[in-house]
Amino acid sequence: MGMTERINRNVDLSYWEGDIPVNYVYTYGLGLEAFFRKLKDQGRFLASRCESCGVVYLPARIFCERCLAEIEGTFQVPGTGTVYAFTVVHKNMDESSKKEPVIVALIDMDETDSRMVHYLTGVKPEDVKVGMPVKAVLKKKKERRGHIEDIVGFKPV
Amino acid sequence: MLEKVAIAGLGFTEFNSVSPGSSYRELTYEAAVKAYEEVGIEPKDVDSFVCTSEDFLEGYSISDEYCNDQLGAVLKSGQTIPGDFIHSLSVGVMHILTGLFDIVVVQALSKASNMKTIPEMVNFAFDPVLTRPLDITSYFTAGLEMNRYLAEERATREQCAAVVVKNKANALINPVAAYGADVTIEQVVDSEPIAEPVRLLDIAPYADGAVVLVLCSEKTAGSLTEKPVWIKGVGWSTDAPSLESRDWTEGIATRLAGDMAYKMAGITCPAKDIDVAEVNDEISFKELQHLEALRLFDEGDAGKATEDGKTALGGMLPVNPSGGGLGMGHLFECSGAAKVVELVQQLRGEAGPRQVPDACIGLAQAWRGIPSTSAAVAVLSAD
Amino acid sequence: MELEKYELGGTYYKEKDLKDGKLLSLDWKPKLQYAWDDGVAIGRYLAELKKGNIIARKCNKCGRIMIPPRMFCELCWRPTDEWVDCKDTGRISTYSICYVNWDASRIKKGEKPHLPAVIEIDGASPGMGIMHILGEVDPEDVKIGMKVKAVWKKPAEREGSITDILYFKPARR
Amino acid sequence: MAYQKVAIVGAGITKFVRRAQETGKELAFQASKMALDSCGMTLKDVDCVSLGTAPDAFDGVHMKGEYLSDGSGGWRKPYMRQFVGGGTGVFAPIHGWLHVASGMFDTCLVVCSEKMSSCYPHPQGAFITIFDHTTEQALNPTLIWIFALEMNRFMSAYGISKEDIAQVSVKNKKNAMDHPSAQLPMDITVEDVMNSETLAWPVNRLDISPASDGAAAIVLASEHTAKRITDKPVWIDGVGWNLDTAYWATRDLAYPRYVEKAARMAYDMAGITEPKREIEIAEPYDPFDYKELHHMEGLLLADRGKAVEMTVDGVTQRDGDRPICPSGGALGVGNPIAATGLMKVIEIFLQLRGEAGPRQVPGTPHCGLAQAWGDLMQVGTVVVLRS
Repeated sequence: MGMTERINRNVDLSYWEGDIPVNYVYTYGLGLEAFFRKLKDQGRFLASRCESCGVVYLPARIFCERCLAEIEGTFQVPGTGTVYAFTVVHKNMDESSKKEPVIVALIDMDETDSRMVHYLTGVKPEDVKVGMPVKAVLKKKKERRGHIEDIVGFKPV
Repeated sequence: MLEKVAIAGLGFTEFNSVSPGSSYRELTYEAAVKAYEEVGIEPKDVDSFVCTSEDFLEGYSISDEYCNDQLGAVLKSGQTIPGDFIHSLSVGVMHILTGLFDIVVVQALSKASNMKTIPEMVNFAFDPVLTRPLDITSYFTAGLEMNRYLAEERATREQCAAVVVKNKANALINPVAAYGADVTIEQVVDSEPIAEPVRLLDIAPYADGAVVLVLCSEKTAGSLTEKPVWIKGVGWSTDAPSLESRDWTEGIATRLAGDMAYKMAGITCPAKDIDVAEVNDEISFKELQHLEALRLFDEGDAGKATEDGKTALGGMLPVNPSGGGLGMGHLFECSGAAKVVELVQQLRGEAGPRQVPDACIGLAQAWRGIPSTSAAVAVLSAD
Repeated sequence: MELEKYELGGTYYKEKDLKDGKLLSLDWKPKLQYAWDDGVAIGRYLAELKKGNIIARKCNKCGRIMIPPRMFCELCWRPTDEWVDCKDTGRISTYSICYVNWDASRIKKGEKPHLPAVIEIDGASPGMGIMHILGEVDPEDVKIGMKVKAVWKKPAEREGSITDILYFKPARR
Repeated sequence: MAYQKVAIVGAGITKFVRRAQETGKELAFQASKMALDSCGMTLKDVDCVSLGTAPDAFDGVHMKGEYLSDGSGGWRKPYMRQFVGGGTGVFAPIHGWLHVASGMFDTCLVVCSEKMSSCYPHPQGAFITIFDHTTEQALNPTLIWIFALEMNRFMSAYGISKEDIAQVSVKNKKNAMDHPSAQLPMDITVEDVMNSETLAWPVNRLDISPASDGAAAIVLASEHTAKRITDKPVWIDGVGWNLDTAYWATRDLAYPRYVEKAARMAYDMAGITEPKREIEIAEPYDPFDYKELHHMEGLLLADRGKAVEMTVDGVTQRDGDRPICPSGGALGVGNPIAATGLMKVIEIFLQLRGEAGPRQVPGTPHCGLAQAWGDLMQVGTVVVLRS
């Protein structure tokens, strides 16, 4: 038998507010540490290749997700690519509307089997095309801190 | 050949946009009472319990702590799956197939209305170093995926909108659905842009609800119900979690989960064998992508079929007669459960105005939602 | 296989390595906020706390008077039957003398240790306790089995919360 | 018997450390790869993957099971995460067992990974969110409260002294000196434990296991497959799990009845009628020293209130009659929650194969168990293994 009493006046409804009150500090891990060091110090993109199945990962990793082989060694790739997909984002994280929409793209990165998500800059939404070649725009070296935002975005070539 | 597993008892609440009159415990209790009473059992008759729960959706850590009392599962074998309900259903099937468990209860709950910061929470699921700091509101992955789907000419924008029109119309004749509406393709296409091409009406709005199922072995089914629905096959899979290396077009996890379930069910030609399908439609185009991944339509055909009414009630293959996520609401980990609920009613012949004539084999599919790459599938049969 | 023959993963670092920039790291403060529906049982429990009452719910089948209240008896698997007013007194079932805060930081110098306890509430069934804290008592005087009484916030300051009871103090005989 | 017999055929583990540079994914990879290597398998040979990991609030990633899937070998495989709080690590082989025993799969990679160090200011903080959000969290509880409350109840119910309980910590931290993964191996005395900082009386600092990062993995196989992979399979002969009410303050904390129920389920399945005699070696969960005793009693390896005597008498030492936590346990090896439980399973696996190296107990045992515990003093998970 179900509950024998229910709330039947809306003024009796109540809720309790709370949150998850902790903070986090993430290390980058062995793979991303190398990638972001290189990006920060030299403005280069570091990839790695799985020797057993040939997949090229960008950013560099220490293991292959497809065969669980250990990946040793890294190499540079150009930081250029083509737009694989894009979206025009109109909302902020708090669900309010943006004054100006932003373009987020998934970039097929040259010489790798990987794609990267980032902002597109220097282009209007109506001018973006799937397949369009783009390249990464980096912050100046002294402003880089080993962070995904050391890449300002990607712009059309 | 594995032994058959039956769905004997079904209990569910209404799926509403809010549920302020009940705590999460009380909501599950309501569904559990219905499920147990339908088959005349009490918790003491149950051999094991499988709950579905994901910590930050409930706002707890170790949320499995709070799953069992409202099922009467005190001092019983209970476990929790942080996945979709169909994952839990699959675990329930495994329990019974070991031969050690005869009656198994499977549960899922959504209290989506209790989460104040869902976009923040979804962003919290992205890679903390690579993606999260970009601070892009959560629907961007759906925007990217839909953009690619359209760019590859798998469907037109209007065909995607036709999914919304159909599902919200189906929900109008589903008494437990929250978001039934009579909308037009134009309304969908012109609705507020969120992450273009995704617009407001392309998105399944959140809803609350609870589902409890009673599963049992073949030998016990007869004593519990006159209308068992058989679980013929289950399957689940996961693609790469990284945005960098995951598949963006095929819904590959759904393809693999479907293939696994078909193999177990002995289904060789899904498009012919499946009578009714309930697939994930958290974003309009996902229904089309999932139908193709499940081999119910050839690549690029699902949109046209939808436009032509083939997936409507009365069509060749009714899809989401319940109203789906677009019509019933996005229920997070309970999403697959709402789909199984509809199929059980369909296969029992109890779906009322939504009844698909002669429905014998049904398919339910769940995708765990943005930004997950996990999917699960169940193939159910009336005999 | 013997573990000793493998080179095991897991690379230790010191917290200082992050501050010194030897390792890259990223800080994040999540905004995960909720408003959980109280529902029938807990809604009423909190509303009564605001009035200065502790209530429980009784199952007429097993006879248990349960606190915190619930609309169903999880053991008998049936709805509970009636509300029961408990006293605001009880008995310490177990306790601790705690020198750390919730986040593992240490309490301030001079701050009295926290005294969490499980208190069996008078009027509920034996063994039915709630977690709360003790006050107006020296840690060394606390004993299992000790009778305690709730010390409430002033009515105007109560908000329908378990903290409307400031703490439990030893009951005078 | 309807189910397929299931064996453990391989194992892998990382070091347990307070802070690991690796991400959770990378730790999972290191353990998974070692487990596959240990039995000459590759990911291709794996039919399905089961992940165990404790709350998302540790790693700080929502839907952590999704995030960890690549490092765990879940790519495009039937991959699922299971979760029973602190009991997760020993539920991991049970969940894997379900996959294989059901006849649905032949091999299963079982992985547990935990990166607690991401959580600031301290991983302990995450535990405030395990308490009831409405009726308990407002009191600002720390996790140690419930352990202190339970320990006090346990001590007073049976008249046990803190000094005697401390011997568990002394034993386990010493045992850990022989474990290559160990985070807190120590040669200490009861006085050291008693003199360590009082955190929440009766709990002192050295009564508690540390917060840790780490991962562990095992490979399971059905009977016919296992025999092809290894000539030393270790069989999962009994599994049991049980969950008590979340209203933890409404029951007597002196005895873990849920552990007893879980143990009886596993014993029935394994045909064990006299656990005190038949279980030759055990790894009960020891996040706090008294918990080892509490759990030995729940597991029916000691009479109620008597586990402490076995400890004081040296029976539970590695060279005693009934070795308990020869690995060093959570107290000595470390406690990356889910990975700890699996570490215990791996220890029994190695002991039964006679491959525990410097930790090997005399006379190579044939039957052992691992147990974990979790939630709000609520859950017991047990596996019985035989060589």
